[in-house]
Amino acid sequence: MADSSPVLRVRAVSKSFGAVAAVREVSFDLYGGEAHALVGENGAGKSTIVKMLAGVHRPDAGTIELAGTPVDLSSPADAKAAGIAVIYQEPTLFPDLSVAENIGMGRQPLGRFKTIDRAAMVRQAGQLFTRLGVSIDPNRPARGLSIADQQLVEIAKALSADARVVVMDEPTAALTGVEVERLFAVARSLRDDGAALMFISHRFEEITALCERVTIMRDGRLVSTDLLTDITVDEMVRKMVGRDLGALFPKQDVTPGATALSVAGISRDPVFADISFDVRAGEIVALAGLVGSGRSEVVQSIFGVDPRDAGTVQVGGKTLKPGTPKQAMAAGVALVPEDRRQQGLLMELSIERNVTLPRSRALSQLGFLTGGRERRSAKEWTDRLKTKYGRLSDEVGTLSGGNQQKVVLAKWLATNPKVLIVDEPTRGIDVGTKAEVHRLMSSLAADGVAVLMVSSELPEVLGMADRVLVMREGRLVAELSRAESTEESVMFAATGQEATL
Amino acid sequence: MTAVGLPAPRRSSLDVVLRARELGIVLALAVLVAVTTISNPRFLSGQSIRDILLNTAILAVLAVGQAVVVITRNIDLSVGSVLGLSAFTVGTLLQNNNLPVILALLVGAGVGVVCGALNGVLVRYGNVPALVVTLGTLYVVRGVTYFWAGGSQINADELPSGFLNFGNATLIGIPYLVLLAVLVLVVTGVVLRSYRMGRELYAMGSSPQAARLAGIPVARRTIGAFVVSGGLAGLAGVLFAARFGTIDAAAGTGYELNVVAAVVVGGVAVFGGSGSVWGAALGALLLTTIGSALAVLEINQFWQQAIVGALILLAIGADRLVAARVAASLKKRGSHVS
Amino acid sequence: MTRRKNLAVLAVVALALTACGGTTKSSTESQNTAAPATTAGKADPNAPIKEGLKIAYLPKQLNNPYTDVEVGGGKVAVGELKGEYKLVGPNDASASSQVSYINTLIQQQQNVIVVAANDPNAVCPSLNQARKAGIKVVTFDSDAAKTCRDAFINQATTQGIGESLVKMASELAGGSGEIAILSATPNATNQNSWIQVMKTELAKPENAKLKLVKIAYGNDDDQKSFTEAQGLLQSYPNLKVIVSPTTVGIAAASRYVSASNYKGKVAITGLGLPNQMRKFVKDGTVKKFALWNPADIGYLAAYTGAALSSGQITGAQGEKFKAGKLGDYTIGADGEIVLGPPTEFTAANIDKFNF
Amino acid sequence: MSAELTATRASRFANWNVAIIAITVVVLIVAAATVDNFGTSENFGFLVLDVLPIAIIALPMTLVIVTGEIDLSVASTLGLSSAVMGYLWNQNQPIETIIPLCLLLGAVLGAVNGFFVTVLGLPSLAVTIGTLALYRGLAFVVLGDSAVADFPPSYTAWVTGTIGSTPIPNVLIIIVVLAIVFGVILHATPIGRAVFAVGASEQAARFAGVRPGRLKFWLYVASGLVSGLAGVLWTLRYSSARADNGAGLELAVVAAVLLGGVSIFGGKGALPGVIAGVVLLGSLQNALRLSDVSNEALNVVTGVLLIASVLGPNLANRLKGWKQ
Repeated sequence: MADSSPVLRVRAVSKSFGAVAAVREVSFDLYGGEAHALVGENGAGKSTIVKMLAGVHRPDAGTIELAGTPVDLSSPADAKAAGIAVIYQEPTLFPDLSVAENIGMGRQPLGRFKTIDRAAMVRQAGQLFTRLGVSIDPNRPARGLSIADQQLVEIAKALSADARVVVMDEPTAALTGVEVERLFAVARSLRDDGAALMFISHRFEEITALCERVTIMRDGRLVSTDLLTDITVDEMVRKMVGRDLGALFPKQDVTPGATALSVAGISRDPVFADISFDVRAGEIVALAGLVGSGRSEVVQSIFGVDPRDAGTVQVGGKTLKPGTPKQAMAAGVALVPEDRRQQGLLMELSIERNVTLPRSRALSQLGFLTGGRERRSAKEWTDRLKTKYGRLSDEVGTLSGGNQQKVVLAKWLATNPKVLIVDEPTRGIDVGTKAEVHRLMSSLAADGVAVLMVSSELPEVLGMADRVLVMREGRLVAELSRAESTEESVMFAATGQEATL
Repeated sequence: MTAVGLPAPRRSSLDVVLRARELGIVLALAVLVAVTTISNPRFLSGQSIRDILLNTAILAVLAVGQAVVVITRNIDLSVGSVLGLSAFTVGTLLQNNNLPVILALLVGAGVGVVCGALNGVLVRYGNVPALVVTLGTLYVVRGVTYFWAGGSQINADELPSGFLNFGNATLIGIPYLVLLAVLVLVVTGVVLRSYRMGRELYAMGSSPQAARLAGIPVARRTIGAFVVSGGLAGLAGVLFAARFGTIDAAAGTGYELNVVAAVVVGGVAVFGGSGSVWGAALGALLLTTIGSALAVLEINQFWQQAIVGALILLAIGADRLVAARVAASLKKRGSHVS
Repeated sequence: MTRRKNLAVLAVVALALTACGGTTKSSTESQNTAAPATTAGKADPNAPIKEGLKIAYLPKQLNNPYTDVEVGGGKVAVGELKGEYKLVGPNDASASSQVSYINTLIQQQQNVIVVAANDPNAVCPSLNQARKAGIKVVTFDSDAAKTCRDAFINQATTQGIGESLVKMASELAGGSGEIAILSATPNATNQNSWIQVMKTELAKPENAKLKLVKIAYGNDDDQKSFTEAQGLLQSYPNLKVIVSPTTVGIAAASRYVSASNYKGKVAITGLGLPNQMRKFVKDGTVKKFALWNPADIGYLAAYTGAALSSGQITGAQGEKFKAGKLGDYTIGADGEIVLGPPTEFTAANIDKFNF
Repeated sequence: MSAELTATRASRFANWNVAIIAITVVVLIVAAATVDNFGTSENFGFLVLDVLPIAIIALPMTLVIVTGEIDLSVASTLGLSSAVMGYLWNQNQPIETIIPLCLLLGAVLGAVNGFFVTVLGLPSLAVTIGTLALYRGLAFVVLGDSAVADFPPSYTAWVTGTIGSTPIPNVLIIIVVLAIVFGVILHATPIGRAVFAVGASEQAARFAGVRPGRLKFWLYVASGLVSGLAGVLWTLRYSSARADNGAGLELAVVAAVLLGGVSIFGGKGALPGVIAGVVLLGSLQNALRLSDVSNEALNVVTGVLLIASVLGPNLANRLKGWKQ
């Protein structure tokens, strides 16, 4: 199956960002002709490992060896030259250039006078796509390609570079079942051609379907590397989490009250269509589904930051105009968005400004803000959420992920919402904070707040929700009660097929 | 999109879109020339065409350099000042000094290359936005020129006749200046289109982050783009000196806006990644022709600037519209994996 | 929404004001003309010229060869007068930068400011402020409004220049045909008054066959003048003469024509500097042109300023004073001092002049 | 690493703001001590009049740049306002009507910019380069190359005059009032909070209920309105309405704003720094001219200061990181 000597050895690498040690003395080997999974919770250090292999970050300590020789990957160009290709979760293509150029960039076939032989370049791209069994027009620009197609272009890029090591960072997160199958077929052929594959995913069924070996990380440290034949999924989960799951999800039982949020037939072409559901006061409703199934778009449309083509949204019996977050906020809706860095926070502004921004009008006196009331309010709410920071005037970007998320929560809880929408509330935050956030949601629900939660983490969905709504490809496909919802039932609804778990 | 197989190397849809953009300028140009010629047939006389081409030559050389920088998602506002410094340097050098034209060209371009390298280094290593850097060097370079020139002027009769002839003489009916501009255009156009280096410039402008991850030597390329822009501005300074013969410290003041206008009208997106030097040169030709046509049509010359402004707005508005259209159509045929 | 209302209110207020009537151009004109003459005091023709007078020159802009010759003459005169010479000026020919320089000169307590106004009115308030501070103001080259300077050095009478320009044009055109004017800026004081005289001259019966087809403006910018000359020849194929009453314009037009195939078909004339025009006179592009000696203007301005500052004259009509090598001068109406008749330059005499 | 970087960046802007004010004060003191006639009350008046247009246009420009946009058309708006003022005056309209109309015109021109940038979503740099040419061109169309003078002396005298017998110029009132208005809006109102939020991240601001498009639109209107006012004041100061009034002023305004520590990328900046930047540029120019240093030197100084204002903190930062 695999060669006896590893293609790439990672030897005791460490990497810190400021005071935070992201990766501590991690070692593992990648073998040619083998697919190697890297798993761990968010924040376990997987993406730091990927970035070190990609030449984006340089390890503080430890070495990376390629075919027995230590290499210094100090830039992406070095990694590329060393034969390491990285495929990111969000592909990094040049939207203005043609697909063929994207594949050939830096390695374009040359003709006379060292000019680029375009015909040959297009031909090569075409051959790669034929080999991958996909039909993408090499002449079209990369702009407008679906995420799945962009992934395929990235793989074609790796193929054309004859990469010895191909690292795939959660490539399937945004793909449909069929697309995943196609990707796997391609990955297997890559592996069978002798490349060493590193595959990062949260989905165990994919790991067991594709990989031979798995390395598990937790809190920046290596837990173990095992052959997949030697380890069960349960064992993997235990190693990843390293603790009892139950305590993480302190869900209190609540008798739901009146309908707080009522969504009727909202559509937005082509992202989602005909979505209807209610959330009652005191209820936690999870909106589950694969990434890209339209969950975030639905909640953003409810809140008004995204438009919608049809349908109505009512809060406490009042109909909200589409496209006006201000009105939604006035009606008591709060949205803790999916992407903390881009949507949730103003990273360059102070903690104080971030916490009080949605309420700046309410905090003003005769229309003026002198700072005192904002500071007091910011202090009150950050304290209430036990946020750790130096000064309120520090940039929010200086905080750790967990504390940043607390700032976002403080910002919205301060508006005293009746309907709290949280989109991936615990993404990228440490375990301790995770439990705090869950406790908070639970107690809010107990106080009569209607909570709508979008989450990709199945344990979170199952642990926290009173009801689970499942979306697939822009449509609501299932509604499961707490009793009905299991990993299998949710995944089945989300993927439209029997899970292989 | 069901056919799987080797697509024939045909014209890419990307190219078609770009060509359509340049075709738009050509059409506008044709209409303008036609209307003007009908009203005054002498507009198409040999002398008139020669004059328009001569006037375009300088602007086009600048626009080509600017396009290279804009394609990388930067901007170079210092070109007018660099032109002035180069023109004055060359003028001083040649003052009562019969040096060969080729030397003048090299010195002028050299002055520009130094300025361009300064811009590039500040942008790249100083981490200062190009707009700020080149706004600063616009002042500095102009100030240095004034310092040096101190209000003196170099007159045509002080320059060697060989040099002045270069500004007016022709080869088989085409002025040298125009030939030189075409040469610059073709070389830059070919490098941008058919050399790895050129494609990397587009890649950097299209997605700076992806360019870094793709291992493109971003620092070297950024500085290179500014060096090209500076060098061409320097070259344009020599052309300016040869064409007008009278040089003072104010030469080329305010050119930067015309150049940026030509580039934008020529379809180079201000946020990088698309457009071509052909378009930029056509933009320069269109702007110059408008100027001449207004004079011939006896339209108040005051309208010229307003028309240029309206044209810029029209061009970026149209580009936006076309981009949205193309994006929509691409999206529709994008989902084919089934 | 409230802002929209505010705008509406603003507009209504504006309209209401219109209805009530307000300060309009015609209502202020009567006040403006009645500006008081500030030349108080009496002239003492025998007062000695003071030494160490600070005389500052503020031309339209610095980098203009014609200006350089003018102020060069001034420098010589200030030396003879044992004064302190200073030259300041903007790089762009704008009135607003001139104002800043006038303010600076006031601060520096100059005795005399010799200025060529870029805009006759815009520099006025500052010049009057200078005069209030006891500084004498002499204008040259391009006059400021009469109420804000003490004397104006006129290079030649407007009438004389206009006539001589038409005379040269007529000779070169052979008495009939199309002519065009390439002027400086459309609001240049001198050029406009000369053009006015030219129009009157052209209206006379002996010039009936000369047709003025266009007045183009090169803004005293070399390149602009160059392209304007080019435009003229394109638009008027039968053009016989271009008259350019500005040194920048005539040089640019000559250079264009000498290198184009219009050479020999179109004649250029006007006002030019011998050094700049020598080449074109010798290669036959230009047969003749005219000019006074610009160095003398600066020279005369210095002596005028010194005489004013020393109390010899006040700028009133009829006062006499001596201006070094140029001899005696008498102040004309409105404080104008006329330098003398212009010189005509041809291939025969051009080598005798070096400026 | 990234955490510390941002930490120093936070203090860096505060530092620059203090630094620019300190530099300005030092320059003022040194100039008053060493340059003859710099410290006189008369010169103070000239100084204020000279910086007037830059000072007032820089105020709304600061807000525009803090939102991450730019307005290069301000000087052309000034020119068109001046030209229209001259045209209407020639048409024998009363000055009391002309002035409000010119302000209204400025607001409309700003709204046109705002429309292109916020409704059509076009890049503001390209849009305002376009309107820079368009408005200036229209100014020439309206007034040609001619100048209109003889505005009513009562108005022109007010603009160049001082308050009573004090040496304080009347126009300083306008500068101070506008500076207070824009300073309060930027630093002490919900609008100001939204301005910073939009500049830091338009998307995140939208998620917090801010409407970036509307906000920017009105900022462009304010920028146009103030530029229109600057056109009126310019015309009255020189008693000369011309189409080329204020040409090239946009670069000086942008230079002053950036010098004042406002980030061209948006989200950062403070009005006191900008005012210090304006004063610094103006007093340097004035002092150099009084010392008979040519205008050219000022060009070089402006350019170098501009680059240094961004480069300096960057380099200091890098050096600090390197030492660690």
